[in-house]
Parts: sequence; structure tokens; C-alpha cells
Amino acid sequence: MNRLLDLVPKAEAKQTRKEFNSGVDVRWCPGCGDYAILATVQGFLPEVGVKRENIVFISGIGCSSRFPYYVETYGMHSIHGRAPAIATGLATSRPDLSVWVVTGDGDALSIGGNHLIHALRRNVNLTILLFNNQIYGLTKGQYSPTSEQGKITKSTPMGSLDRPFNPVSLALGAEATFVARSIDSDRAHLTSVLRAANEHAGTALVEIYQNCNIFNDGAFDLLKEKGTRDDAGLRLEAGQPMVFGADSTRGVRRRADGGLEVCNASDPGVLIHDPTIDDPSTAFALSRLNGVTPIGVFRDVDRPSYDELMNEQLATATAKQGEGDIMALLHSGDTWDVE
Amino acid sequence: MNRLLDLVPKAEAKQTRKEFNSGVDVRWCPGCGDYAILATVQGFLPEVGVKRENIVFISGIGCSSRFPYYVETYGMHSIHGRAPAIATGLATSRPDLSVWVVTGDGDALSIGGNHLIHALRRNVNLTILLFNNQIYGLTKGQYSPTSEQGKITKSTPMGSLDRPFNPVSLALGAEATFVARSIDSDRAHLTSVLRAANEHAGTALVEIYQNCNIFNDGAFDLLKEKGTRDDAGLRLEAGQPMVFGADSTRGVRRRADGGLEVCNASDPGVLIHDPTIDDPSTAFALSRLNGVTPIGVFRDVDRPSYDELMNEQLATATAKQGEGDIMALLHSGDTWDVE
Amino acid sequence: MTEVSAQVSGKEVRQVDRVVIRFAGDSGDGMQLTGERFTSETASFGNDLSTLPDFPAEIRAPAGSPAGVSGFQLHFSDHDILTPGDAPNVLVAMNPAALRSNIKDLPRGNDLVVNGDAFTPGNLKKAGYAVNPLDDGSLDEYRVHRVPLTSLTIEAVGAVDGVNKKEAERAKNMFALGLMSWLYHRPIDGTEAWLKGKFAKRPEIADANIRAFKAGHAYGETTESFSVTYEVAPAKMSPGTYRNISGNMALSYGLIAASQLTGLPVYLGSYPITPASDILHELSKHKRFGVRTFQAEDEIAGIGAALGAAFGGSLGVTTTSGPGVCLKSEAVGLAVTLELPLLICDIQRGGPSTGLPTKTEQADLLQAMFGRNGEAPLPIVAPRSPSDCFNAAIEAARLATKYRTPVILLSDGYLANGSEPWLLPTADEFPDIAVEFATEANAPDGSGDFWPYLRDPQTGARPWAVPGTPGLEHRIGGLEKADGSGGISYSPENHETMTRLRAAKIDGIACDIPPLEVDDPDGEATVLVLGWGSTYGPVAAAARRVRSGGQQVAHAHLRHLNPFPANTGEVLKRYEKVLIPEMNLGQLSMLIRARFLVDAISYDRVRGLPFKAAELEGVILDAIDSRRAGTSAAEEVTV
Amino acid sequence: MTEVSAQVSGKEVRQVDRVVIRFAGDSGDGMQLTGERFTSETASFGNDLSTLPDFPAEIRAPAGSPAGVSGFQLHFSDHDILTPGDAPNVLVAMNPAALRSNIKDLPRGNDLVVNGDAFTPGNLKKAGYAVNPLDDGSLDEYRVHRVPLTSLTIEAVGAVDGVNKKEAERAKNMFALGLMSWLYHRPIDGTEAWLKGKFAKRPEIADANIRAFKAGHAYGETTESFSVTYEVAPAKMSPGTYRNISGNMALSYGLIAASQLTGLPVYLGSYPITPASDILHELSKHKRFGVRTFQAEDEIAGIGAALGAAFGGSLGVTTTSGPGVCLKSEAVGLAVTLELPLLICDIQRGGPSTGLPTKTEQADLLQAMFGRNGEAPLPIVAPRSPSDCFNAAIEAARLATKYRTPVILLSDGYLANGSEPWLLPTADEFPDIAVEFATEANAPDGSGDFWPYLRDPQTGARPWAVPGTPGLEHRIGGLEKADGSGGISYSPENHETMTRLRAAKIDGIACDIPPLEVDDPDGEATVLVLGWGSTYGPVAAAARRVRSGGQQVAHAHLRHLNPFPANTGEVLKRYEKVLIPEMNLGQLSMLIRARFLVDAISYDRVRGLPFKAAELEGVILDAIDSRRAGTSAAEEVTV
Ligand SMILES: Cc1ncc(C[n+]2csc(CCOP(=O)(O)OP(=O)(O)O)c2C)c(N)n1
Ligand SMILES: Cc1ncc(C[n+]2csc(CCOP(=O)(O)OP(=O)(O)O)c2C)c(N)n1
Ligand code: SF4
Ligand code: SF4
Ligand SMILES: [Mg+2]
Ligand SMILES: [Mg+2]
Repeated sequence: MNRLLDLVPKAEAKQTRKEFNSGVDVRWCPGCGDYAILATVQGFLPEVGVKRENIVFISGIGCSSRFPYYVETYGMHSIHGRAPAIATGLATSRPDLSVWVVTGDGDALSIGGNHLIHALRRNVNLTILLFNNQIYGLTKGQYSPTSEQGKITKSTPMGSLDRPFNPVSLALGAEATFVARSIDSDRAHLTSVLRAANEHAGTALVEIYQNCNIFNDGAFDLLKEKGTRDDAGLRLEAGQPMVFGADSTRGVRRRADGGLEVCNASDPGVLIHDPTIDDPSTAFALSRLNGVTPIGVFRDVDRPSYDELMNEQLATATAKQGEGDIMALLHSGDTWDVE
Repeated sequence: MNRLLDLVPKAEAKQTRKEFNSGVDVRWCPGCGDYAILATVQGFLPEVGVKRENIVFISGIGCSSRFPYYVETYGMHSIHGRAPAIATGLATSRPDLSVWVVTGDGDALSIGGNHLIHALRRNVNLTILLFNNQIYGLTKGQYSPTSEQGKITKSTPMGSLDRPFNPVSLALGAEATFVARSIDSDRAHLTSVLRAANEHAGTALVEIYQNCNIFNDGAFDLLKEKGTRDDAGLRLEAGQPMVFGADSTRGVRRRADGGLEVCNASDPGVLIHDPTIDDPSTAFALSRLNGVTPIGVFRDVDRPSYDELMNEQLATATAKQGEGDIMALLHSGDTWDVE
Repeated sequence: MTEVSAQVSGKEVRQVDRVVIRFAGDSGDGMQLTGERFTSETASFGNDLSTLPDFPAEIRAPAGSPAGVSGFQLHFSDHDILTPGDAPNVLVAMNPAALRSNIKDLPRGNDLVVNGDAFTPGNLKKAGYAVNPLDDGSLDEYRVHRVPLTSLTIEAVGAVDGVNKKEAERAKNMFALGLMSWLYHRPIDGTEAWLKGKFAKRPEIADANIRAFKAGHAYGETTESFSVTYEVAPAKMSPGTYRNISGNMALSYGLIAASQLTGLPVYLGSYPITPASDILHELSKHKRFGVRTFQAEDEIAGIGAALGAAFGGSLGVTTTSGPGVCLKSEAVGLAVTLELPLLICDIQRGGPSTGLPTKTEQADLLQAMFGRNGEAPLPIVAPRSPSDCFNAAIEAARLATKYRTPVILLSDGYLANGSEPWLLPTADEFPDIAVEFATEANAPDGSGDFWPYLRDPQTGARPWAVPGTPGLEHRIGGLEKADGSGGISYSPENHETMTRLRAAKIDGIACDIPPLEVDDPDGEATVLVLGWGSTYGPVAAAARRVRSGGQQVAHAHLRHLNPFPANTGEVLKRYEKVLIPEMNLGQLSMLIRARFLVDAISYDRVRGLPFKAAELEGVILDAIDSRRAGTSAAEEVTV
Repeated sequence: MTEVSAQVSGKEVRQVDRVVIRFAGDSGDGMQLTGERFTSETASFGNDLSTLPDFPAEIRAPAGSPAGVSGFQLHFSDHDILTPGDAPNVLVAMNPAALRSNIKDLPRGNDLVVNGDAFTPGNLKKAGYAVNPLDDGSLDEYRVHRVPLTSLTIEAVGAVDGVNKKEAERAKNMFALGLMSWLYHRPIDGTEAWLKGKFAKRPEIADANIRAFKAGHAYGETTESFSVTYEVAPAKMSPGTYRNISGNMALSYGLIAASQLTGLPVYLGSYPITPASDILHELSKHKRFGVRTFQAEDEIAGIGAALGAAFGGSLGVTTTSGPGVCLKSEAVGLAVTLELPLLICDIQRGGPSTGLPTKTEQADLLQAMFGRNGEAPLPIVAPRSPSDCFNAAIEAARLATKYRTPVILLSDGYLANGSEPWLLPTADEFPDIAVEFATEANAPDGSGDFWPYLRDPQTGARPWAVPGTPGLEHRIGGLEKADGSGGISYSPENHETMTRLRAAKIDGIACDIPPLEVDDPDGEATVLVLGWGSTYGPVAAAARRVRSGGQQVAHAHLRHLNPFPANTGEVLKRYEKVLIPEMNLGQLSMLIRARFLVDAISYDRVRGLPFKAAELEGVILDAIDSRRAGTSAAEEVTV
């Protein structure tokens, strides 16, 4: 299969992290998790090896969506929720670009939910970074579609009523070919996930748990703090058994009803992680796991990307019928001459 | 749990099918599958036992969305894709109504995808009938988000490029509490699914395979025709083993990778269907099954509906603080008097 | 219709200068196809022509019901004409419902051809006739030709192998076409060839249709019902190659031409909607022109993708109708502030809301002008006839790319589906609208930075630097931007400056478009009729009628609705009265009044149908007679 | 500021008639809170007042940067006032960035209070100062009070148990408040009580803040820097109970009141957006009034749910700002054709696109008028001051329910966040707007059918039959409906009829609203200033200034933008010149010109800030002097 990303011009010399800093004053609240993500992405971009002029960041609206301003590539800070649609137009018309989307849980899952699920099923060549802080940051703290039920916010003084989306489950239900999860503060892990996402042809969705220290502080502390993180997080690694816990004493196995559950690492049937299974059922089951939060790549399968197929159709049409000739087109069909 | 539907006034006398016929000329192409669905729904409504003035059908735009005109209840033929949102406002403000949404694959999954998935996660008390003909009927035959990849239509002369949604998978990924599938022409089956959907408190999504004999004729023939239907369709029945085939020789079991697969009915491990499992993983796996199409109720679990919770909050607030008094409200906060 | 008679081969042949014919039947009767074939025959014969398809609502109604009636009207002539004709000379009604919904348009004394076989009790009932109108004398004032079309067709098709009775019966539209082709001396070889091509895969069906067509032709010769045939001589048209073209097709071709001329590949992001879908269908066939078509999940994604592609250097296009324009409006605002080229084609239909999807209207003009938050001006271009959609698309692309702005192209349902002969342009007639991207840093401080909002002093356009261009990496967005550098700016003065710069850029286009031309042959008119968009045909035809009646009237037509041509105010002030006929409630009128303080008289109708020339003639004559015909917005509302 | 002096207790006390004070500091410094407390003290003291918060962009900028500066201006007086004041008498600048971004507004000679501790090299650099402005003489022309606010606060808080240094430091805004309260003789008990309430859960923090507050107060007494204090006597205001209220709060209360008065429960479907979100927040607190708030997935779902609830008999409301209005526009069109009551509250902000989210503007008027496909008219109501949002909400609900129509309520960022004292209405002042649903079949043919589009002959409103009503089952939708029966109709004549009926219904409201009143004390003015929305305050204040300067000017204010009051044309024609100041590029002006052919002069500015009275005074005087101040749209564009 013809890999679109191969069409993106490679940088000649090695680029540095500094070259990806736009120099624009960064405007997030002090302590916001977005800073760490920015630093990690800027640190990772040189590794991509693509000329920076061939990289584009497109975002919607939200604190997270200010991201493109800070990266020295092409960028667009668009309107609320529409970044996947805009990026789809760019990526499908310019095979020589590496197109990234930066979005928030409100931007991607509330107003922009439809564009997200359609981008996923189409498998357009995009890497989507979803900064999930489980809150609307920019509008100062209303609950979001990923906020836990019962959340008390400005707009829900008695607690929110809706069951949150699980972005991984939603993406898997929407035919996603690549779905991963990482954490703002874990630079090494996030970098490894970005690497996998970048290598994936088609839409790669990366959910990044991000702390909003102003409106939803500590939402992911369990996964971050020394004392709890080993028990709270399950690191998914391809080919490795699903074990976790301070002394790797806990594992994941299949329940009789087909779902997954936490067990002892020594119990029989501890699963080996395989993100490449074509059937998304186990990846989905993993996203529903109770008692521990999986982190890493849930699913990474090959499927021709929308842009590749579109380019192929153009190439085929041209190969079969020759390049278009406008005068011939106008004169096609029934014509007659008047002298 | 306080069941909202119990608040809907029950019909005093038994209503007849005829009473649900609005008498408006039905305008679908001769042979369209919508006729059969209409007849089945009109036939089922008396069984619901709700006064017809307390039933409302809300639709979007599409051939299917003409449905409300033909049913002698309250109804709104709204705008493209927005019926779930409109119905949410109605259902959450009027606990005494039984609210139904009628929509198409374009209406619900293309332009209206976001409203659909949000209605599902909120679990608003709605029954959503999704007429899936895998085509845009009203606009005369473009491919839809459920059309198979490679479909040649007016807008895709070289074949469509996008992977279709599987509405059942999508709904399960969106936290749906009730998801079912049926077929336009199978009155008995469709009626049984409608019955289950109607009894469910919260959002019930019913995908109905519907033949568009003008623009996508025969899309579901395998599931309908005598010679093939037994092998092509798996009838899900709670508590029953998943077996199918002309002589019930085939079954469904779990594969080593966690997905489901078709096997011989006599093989060990043939699954028993249980739509009430809280974890949606097996229902999801069922929606991914290759080689046979499951028909029936995939999932049916209890979760408080959004409207119930909303009503509870209002009741609690009133119980705690007393009914609102507008003059007291205006005079709340810092006031001062001028004489 | 001017007539000259002669007697040839037993039947009288009359020479007439023009004919209006209407085919009407059930949606399933193939009336559109019949009309189109008659049009092709007529076009190849060299008449001037204009067509008006009249679809039923989008959905197929039950066979035989009035709601299911589909019509096709064609006006053809030996001179140039401007409209599809006011009233038919002949009406072909394939069933009672078609008769019932169309008879009111047929002037008494004219020819009425009916399919006698279809007047069964069942069909009569469906059409709402208590008594058969063919028998009750109600049609006595027409020249009724009762032809057993169905049975004659079945008989004619006879024993073609592999064609069953139902299929044979379906060929009855070809019988009708044959009969009409005979009646008007149309060339028939093209239709035969066309049928063969169309049914290449089922030659027996082609055969059946050809038999029916020929039988219809022969029937005319032999039946006594028709004692007269009509000849319409070819029109004297400018020399060149012609084809018949509908507005949506011309618009599609115009976009492809604009792509070639600008050097930018077309990227269409669209969501199907009547009556715009055909542009998506057409463009999706032309991939070898590098045209990319993306059927999006909704209108917002359609324009979003087009805008993303525009950011990447494509000619971004989105096509839709009014309800879709609503949904796109937020993204249009973004395009305004991003100052990226983008074409938004609005094929207007009857509104508000879902309205009348298959009917025409011009009621989205003010939406196009103002339907966005904040001050967000953009150019608006409107084609005046089906073939003019080609030129209008190129002009819209010229403005969009030259001024780096979204442009709204306002077509409508009538232009979209109507058709007319089109004198094909030659390559040297195309404008030079090649586009150049920015390639160099431009910061005035010599820093080597790229300032995406440093404007061209002439046009006010900002540089278009596409991703992939080294050294010009930059970020743009929907927040207010600093004049020049393009960084985010919250400064009050800067916002004022940028708002006025954006407005001035669009206003400045007035100097880059042709002045408003006035058709006032003797220069003595006191009344000016001002039109826009698809009213061009009926207004021009009405002006001709007025003049041939010995009166004076001036006619001007606005192709650019924003900005207006620079001389518009001056033109308006030359006349005592300005009359503005529109298919809305006076939208252009309101813009003209506000801008020029001219007490324009609005003649506004929203019937989902184009104006008739005779109707507008009356309105103009009334205006000339100082009797005000319409309502003027200046009149106080009294309720 | 009129001054009268006296010498009391060592310090001079000056009596002044009004004061403008501005607090400015970092977003983290609590300036809004400080301003609000000062406002409460001032309100309870009985002054008239008007406030203007000035937020930085939505996002929090780095501490100490100019982008992060947050301001709060308060104007208070011994007489009634109309605006938050043009220029401050005293500026409190908590850091160098606050000084830098605000000093340009402070007239020379006025008081400047700075937190000397914050002028560190780091902060100076962040603010862009190369040299410390406190030392370089650049502030010599101000009365600078350099107060070491931070260290004095820390010292004052001292040894409160459980309060760390950072927390102590945070109380510095209370120190500043104490100092200012002393300077202007504000009552201080309220603030103490309020602090105790606010920090009820952490009494030690309350204690720290109270200490800082008192220390600030005492500091004024003891420091020599302030030799003068100021007294502003209570204003003579109409008797009654007052509270201070912001526009968004008043709007929320107005909706609740409208709910009680109509008997319909409020259903708010909304998606958060600046500056409208606070209405959602406020309404969500009032569930015991039966108010349902639904935070939707987007703006479309917000209005969709409100419309669904309206179908069910609720008072459907949706709140948003310009970008959200774009998204809602298709559903607004549906509401127009469904003829269901619905309130769309647009809290306008700077546009186009994302624009300037925290700044004010009036540039959505034409969008409100025309931002939908087809002819889709609806009433538009605009409040004129923060407290007037209460009445405007009730009026909008009255029109919506009486005429069965969506109504757009146009507030703006300034009204939303600004505040003023509000004389609370008594119950008997409320209008009677009780609503009745249809309960009976109404078909004129006596068939016992229900015709949902059979109109009230008086109002043109259709019956509102809600689900649950036996016998009135009916279906409505977005396709054109037959006049009366409401069935789908594709008839050309019916579409014309319905389009005009919908328009006439809205136009007819002109007779159901108060006539346009003119404030022209001597009846001798030749210039009329016409305002709408939030320009009321500055226009009225400017008119006063003009008159106190001995000149004549008339002032009229439009509360209803569509339709205009019935006498509007007549009023306009009474004056030689009509001047329309607007925070847009002339939107009302264009409507007035089109409708009345009056050569209105537009004074238009888009700076994201309300007009200043002095600025408008100049503009009015210019107009009186016959020197045209603004640009008139009638001038030809010349580029
Ligand atoms: C059309 C539109 N609707 C609403 C808004 C207001 N708005 C801006 S960002 C936002 C949500 C932000 O939440 P999220 O996407 O989670 O981003 P975060 O700020 O948390 O990073 C909202 C509602 C807007 N700018 N535009
Ligand atoms: C805003 C808007 N966009 C587009 C359309 C045109 N449109 C009407 S129905 C439809 C799709 C119909 O497909 P589906 O929902 O599958 O219904 P079906 O006709 O197949 O029953 C489209 C694109 C519209 N009416 N409104
Ligand atoms: S509000 Fe929250 S998400 Fe936004 S910048 Fe501040 S900390 Fe970050
Ligand atoms: S187009 Fe298809 S879906 Fe629509 S009415 Fe006809 S057969 Fe049914
Ligand atoms: Mg967020
Ligand atoms: Mg469909």
C-alpha cells in the first residue's frame, strides 16, 4: 500500500526542539497540564523528521486549542468543534503534509462529536490529540461530556445528570483504526504514544488526560501520584501480559460474560495485549475495564486511508481518460454549429 | 426507581390501529419499505396503551422522516438531523408524554450523528426508530454513512471511499442502554422489538433495515428471502443459545482473540444471549460478528434516565427550599431602601 | 405567436415564430426525459430555446395523484428569447392529474393532447374529478386531441422479444414525443441514436422505445385530429458552436474552468441538498481534472473541508441551498476573518426553513449579505441565466482568489434546472486569473518574518502562503488579528482598524467590476427596471414587450450584489422611477433604498415560480402610468 | 466632578457630585471581586452608580503580562447617572502591567494608586517597561500614591493561624479596597459581613482578609500621601427597594418572572459561550421555580431542545452569542414557520467569527434580522441598560407567546457584565401576559378537526395546542403549510399567502408596542439622536451634556428593532438631521434609511468598548454645527 506519509518531504538536516517553538507568549494558567503536552510535542516533532513547513496543526476553540500558536509550523486556530472537518479538507488535498488536530473534550466530543466520529470511520490521515481535562476550561468551568456523572459545576449546581462518554469506547464504536490514551505529565509515555500515532497511516486518536488546575484540579491524580499510579493505571504494551500494580501483582482476564476484569497476576488467563487484532471487540472490552485505567495503544490496525483512496481515484481517472481538457469538456455532449 | 413512562396517561378504552391512522395521503414510492414499517407501528401503538394525544412522533428530514404525518398523534417533521435534540427538549419537559423519534441513516448518522450519540449517553426517555436503507432516499440516491464501501452512486461514480458506521457498534460505544435491530418486512419481529424498546426507560435505539426500492433495491434481500434468510440472520433471543441456519446447525462462540465467530451449533462454547449484561463488551462483539447478521435486542440494561434525574432535581430543590417566589427572588442579595 | 400558413402533403403547415410546449404526467411517466429529448431535437435544429422543468416535491407521490405530477415546459423560437414562456401553445397531459394541475395555464383555444387511456375511473378519482372532463364539455374551448397513447404504444411495440407489457407501456412517453416531434417538424435521428445509446445494455428496450417514438410520429401523419402542423425556422444566432446547458451543469463547468485558469485544483466539500446536489454529482465525474469531491457528514463539514483545502492552496468550493447556508454561516465568518478564498454556492429554493425544496425563490440575498455574526462583509455574485452560471462561477473565483475572500454565488432553482443554448466560449475569451502564492518573507522591519496580514496596497488582499512553503510558517485564526503581523490582538484601535480594512477591501471591488449597464434604447425612458439573478429573462422579455407596445422603459441588471458597481447610484438617479421585481419580499429593494435613498418600488412575489413576461409587462406599464403596482416599503404599515 | 471642600480630622474632605474609580490588576489579583464589593458598599450607601468590568481575553495570561490585566470601573454619584464614566478620577494599579494598559485613560492630575511592591524588575520587564515608571518622572503629572500594598498586607495579616504567606498576600486586594473605602467614605460593615460569609468554611481566611481590609482603611487615615478624602452624597432616587444588578442576572430574573406571568415553565437549552454563560449558570440555580436547564452538546441542540419544549408548552429559551446564533439560524427558521414561541437571547460580543469574545459590540443586528434562509421575519427586542434586561426579557416573552413566534433578544457584553442599581418592581407593575392553550377543535367546516394554522384575526397568531390535549392531535413541520389547515402545500398561491401572513403578523406588532418617545425638552431641537440597545446610557448622557452647554438635541431610543414602533417614520421626519451612534458599521442606520428614506448619519465605532459620553457630545455638537461627523452610507465608495 502506498503510504501517504511517505509523500511528506523529509527534513534534510535534523531539526531541533527549539526550531518548533514559535516564540509566541504561551498563555495558559500557570500549572496547566497543557504546558507539559506542548513541551512533549515540541520535543517529539524533530523526531518525526518532516520539514516543519510541511507540518500543520489545526485546532478548534478552547484552552487546548490555543496550541497551534506556540508551534513553529503552519497552523489554524479555527472554530469550535470543526477542526477535524477542516483538517480533512487539508489532508485529503495535500498528501505532502503531516496534519495534526489539537482539540479538547468539549471541542471534540461535545460540539464536534460528529466530525470526530466521521473522521475516524473515514480514516483520514490525521493525528488527533484530544486534551481531556473533563471540563470546559476556556468558558470557565462547566461540565463536559467526559465529566463524571454528578459533577458540580457552574452549570450543574446540583450535579450533572449525563453519563460521560468514554472517548476510547466511542472511537472504537466509530470504526477507528488507531486509538490510544496517555497522560500530560508522563513525557516518556506520551512520547511513545505520539510515535505510534505518527507512524499510523489513517486517523490516529490520542486521548491525553490533562490537568486543568483551575477548574478541575487533580482529576487524574490517582494515575499520576507515586503512591497510587501503579495500582490505578495499566500500561498497555503490545505482546506483553496485562499486569499492573506496585509489584505487578494484578492482571486482567476475561469474565464469563465476555467483559474483562481485574484479577491476580498469577491467575490463569491473564491476557496478552495485541493492538493489531482486526476485530475491535477486545480493545473495546479493555476500554470498559473497571478498577484500573488502561494507558497506551488500545488499537492500531492497517486500513487504507481515505486520502490514499481519493488520490488513487484521481490517478485512475487520469490514467484511464487522460488529463482533463477544458475545451473538450465544454464541447462534450450534443453540440451544433451556427455559421 | 420512579418510571417516567408510568406518568404517561393510559388510554381508557382499547384503541384500534385505525385510530392511529391520520388519514393523510401516504407519499412514498410504491414498494418502499417505509409502508411496512408504518403499518407495523400503527398496529403496535394500540398495544402501548397510551392515550394517543400523549404520544408524539418527531422526525428530521428524509423519506423516512415523513412518517409523523401519517400517524394520528402529535407530531413534528423538523429539520435535518435535529430530531433527537428536539425530542430531548420535549421528553425532558413533559414526563407525561411518550416520545418517539423517526429518522433515516443520513438524518441520524450523517448530519445528526452528534445528537444521536449524546441522546444515547444521556439516556433520555425516547424511542428512536432509525430507518436504515443505506442510502439518501429523499435527495435521490447519494451514498450514506451506512452504505458499503465502494458503493457507486450519483455522488460516487467510482465508488464510495469511507468505511460505513455500524449503527449498533456506534450506539454501544456511545453508552446506549438499549440497542436493537429489525427488518421492515418482518412484522412479527419488528413488533417484538418495538415492544421491548417501548418498555425500556431511557433511550431505545431501534435500527430497522428498510428497503429503498428506487435507489438501493434489495440491500437486505439476503435477510429477507426464503432461501437465504435463515443462514444470513441470527435471531437474538434472551436466554437462548445463539444458533441459526436452516436447520439450526450453526452457532456463535468466542474466538481466542476475544471477538465472536460463527461455528457449528454442536461446537462447545456456543453463547447464550443475555442483553442485560451491564458491560456492553459482548453486545459490541456481537455487532462485529462476521458471516451472519444478528437481529433482535443486543442490549437492554437499566440506568436512570436523564429526564427522571432532572425531575428529581427539581423536586428536591422544591422540597428543600420551597416553591419559588418571584418577589423574594428579586429581593434576595444586598438590597437597600430609598424613602 | 406569429403565424404564416401553407398546405403541404394534405396537412396545413403553419410557420410560426415561437412555440411554448408543456409535457405533464406522472413522476413515473418520464416527462423530464421527454422534455429533454424534445429540447435536444430543438437545439440541434437551431432554434433558440429556454426550458423550465417543474418537479413535484422531492418525494415520489402515489401514481396518479396531483402531488405526483411532473412537468417540463419548453419555449423555442426563430429569434432570441429570454424565458421559458408564459403560457403553453400545446399541453400534453398524460393522465387526469396532469390535466387537472396544468389546464389553468393553457389559454383557451390552444391545443390539448391527452392520453385517453389514462382517463379511467380510478385515475379520475385520484385526480379529484367527479366526472370525466373529456366528456363533460368542460374542455370545449380547447382543441382537444384525445389520443389512446397507452394502447397505441403497446400495439406499436407489439412483439419485441424480451419486452413485457409493463415495459412496453412505459414507452408511451416516446410515443408522445414522436407525435410532438411530428407536429413541430423536429429532426428525429438524434432521438433514435440517443435511445440506442441509453439502452445499449438492453437493445430490446431501445427497440421498443424507438418503435413507440416512430409510431407516434406516424400517428400524426395519419390521424385526422391534427389538421395543422407547425414550423419554427432556426433562429439567427451568433456564429459558433452551441450546446444546450442547465445552470447547475454550467456552474460545474465554470468551476472546472476557474480551476484551470487560476491553476488551483477544485476541492468541493458538500452535503447533498435539493436543488444543489447535481453540482456535486457533476463535479464528482471530473476527477481527471484534479477535481476532488468530498461528500461530507453535514454542511458544516462541507465548508470546513473546503476551507481547509483553501488553506492548503486549493480552490475551495461548497455547494448548498438556503438551509445549508444557515449551517455554514459560522464557518463563512471564519473565512471572512481568515481572508482565504472560498466559494459558497447557494442554489436558492423556496423558504423559510425546509419550505418548498423543489421550487425557486430569491429570498437568500439578505442572508448572504448579513447572515453572520459581527461585521463580516463578502462579495456576492448572481448569474442571470442557466448558461451564465458558467461565467458567474469564474467571476466568483476571480474575486475570491484576487481579494482572498469568501464569495457567495447566488443561483436559484430555476437557473439550476432550466436550460438554454449556450454559445461555447473559445479559450481566448477566458480572463487571466492566475494566482500566485507568497514565497518570501515580507515583514516591513526586515526581520525576515512572514506577516500574513500585510496587505497588497492596491487590492487590500493579504498574502496567501500555503503550507509547504519554507520560512513562511504562520498561524491564523478566528480571534481578531493585529493589522499586518496577524498576531492575536485585543486592542480596541486595532479591532476598529481591521474591521474597516476588511470592509474597505470588499467595497473596493466596486472599482474592479464592470459598471452597471443600462438598456434604454432611445434614452428617453423615465422608468428603470432593475433586476438581479434569474429575473433577467422575464424582465428583459417584459421590457421588449413594453417597447414593442410603443412605450419606453430602461432595464439594468445587477450581476454583483455586493459591492454594487461604482456607477449604480448615478444610474438610479437618472430615472424618475426605479422598479425592482424580485422573487422575495423586496430584498434588493431594501439594499438599494438604504444605500442610495432612492424610493424604489418593489414588485415582489414568492410563488416558487419565475415571473412571467406578460405579468411584468403589466407591472412596468402600471409604473409608467404612475399607478404604483407593488407595495413600497416606505409606506407605513397599517394593520 | 463638582467639588466642595471641608477640613475634618486633619484631612480635608471634599464634597463631590460624582467619582469614577478604576481597579486594575492581574487576573489573579481579584479585581472583579474588589470592584464588586466597592459597588455593593456604594449601592448600600445610596449613590447612583454604573459599572464596567473589563475582562482580559477568556484565557488566563501569564501573571504580570499586559494580556492578563483585568479591570473594573465604577461610576458613582449623588444624582442619577447613565454610564460607567468616561475617565477615572482614581486608578488603582496593582502591578506594572495594569499601570501600562490603563494609564492612558487617566487624565493628568488625577490620583494614581500603585502597589509599589509589584514594581520589581521582573514585573517591569513582563509589562514591557525598560525603566521603572515610578522613578523616571513619566508619572509626574499625576498624583501618585505609591503604596507597598503587598508588604503592608502581609504585615497586617501577620500571625493569623493557618494562613500561609501566599494566602496572606492574596488579601492585598482587600487592603486596596479598604484604602479606597476610606478615601471615599464608604460604609464598611457590609464588606466584613460578606467576607465572613464567603469564607465561612475557612474562618482564618476571612480573618486575614478582614485584617487586610481594615489595615487598608487605617492606612489612609495615617499616611500622609492622602491629604484629601472625598464624599459623594447619596443620590436622590425614586423611593422603593433597590439592589445592584448586572444585565445577565436581570435577564435571568426576567425569564423567571416571565415564566410566572405566562404560567409556562422556563426550559433553557443552551451551550456555554462568553458572555452568555452566566445566564445558564444563574437559571440552573432556580429549579424550585420549575426552571429546567439543559446544557446541550452544541448550540443547535440547545435551541432544538428549547423548541421541543416549546412544542410541549414550555417557555422555550436559548442563550448564546454571535457564533452560536449562526449555528442556531436554521432552527430559528424552523421556529418561524412552526410559529411556536421561543426566545433567542444573543449576548453580542466583538466579531466577526470568534472575534473579541470578552468585548462588547452591537454588530449582530442585521444577522438577527436576516440571518436565515427565505423570508423569515421575527421580532427583535433590545434592552438599554443592565437592569432593563429584566423588562426586555418579559417583553420578549410577551411577544413570543402572544404572537407565537421566535423573538430575538439582543443584549451585549457591556450590558451583560455591567451593573447598576435597580428599583425593584412591585408585583402590580407586572404586565398580564397569561397564555392560553387551544383546547377545542376549530375547523371552520365544523368537521371537528383541529386546524393548527387557523389564525386569530386580531393578532395573526395560530392556536397553540400542546401534546396531551385530546382531540387536537396534529402534525407540523418545516415544509410550507396550507393556510388554515396546516397540511403540506406546494401551491404557489398558498406559499405567497403564507409568506405574507407571516410577515404581516410580525409587522402588526408595531401597533402593540409603545410609540417611540422623544426626549426633546424644549421641542426646539433640529438634530435627533437615535439609539438602540446599550448605547442608551452614553447617548442620554451626551444629550444632557449638550443641553447643559446650552444647545438643543432630541434623543429617541428604540427598544423594538423589528418591527419599529408605528410612529417611527413620523418622528424621524420631524428633525432636520438624524444621527445614529452604533457599535457596529451602521446597521440600524441601514434599516432606518431603507425603511424611511431618511438620510441618517451613522456614527459607528467598533472598539469593543461602550461609547464615552464626551465623545458622543462632540459628535452631536458637530451634527448641530452641520459638520457631518460620521460617514453616511449614501456617500459613494471611492477607493
Ligand atoms: C460556536 C461556539 N460555541 C461556544 C463557544 C464557547 N466555547 C469556547 S471553548 C468551549 C469549550 C471548551 O472546552 P474544551 O473543548 O474541553 O477545551 P478546554 O478549554 O477545556 O481545553 C466553549 C463552550 C465558542 N467559542 N463557539
Ligand atoms: C440542512 C439540510 N441539509 C440537507 C438537506 C437535504 N436532505 C434531505 S433528506 C437528506 C438525506 C436523506 O437520507 P436519510 O436520512 O437516509 O433518509 P431517507 O430519505 O433515506 O429515508 C438530505 C441530504 C436538508 N433538507 N437540510
Ligand atoms: S482554565 Fe484550565 S485548561 Fe484552561 S489554561 Fe487554565 S488550567 Fe489550563
Ligand atoms: S426514494 Fe426510496 S426510501 Fe424514499 S420513498 Fe422512494 S423507495 Fe422509499
Ligand atoms: Mg476541556
Ligand atoms: Mg436513508
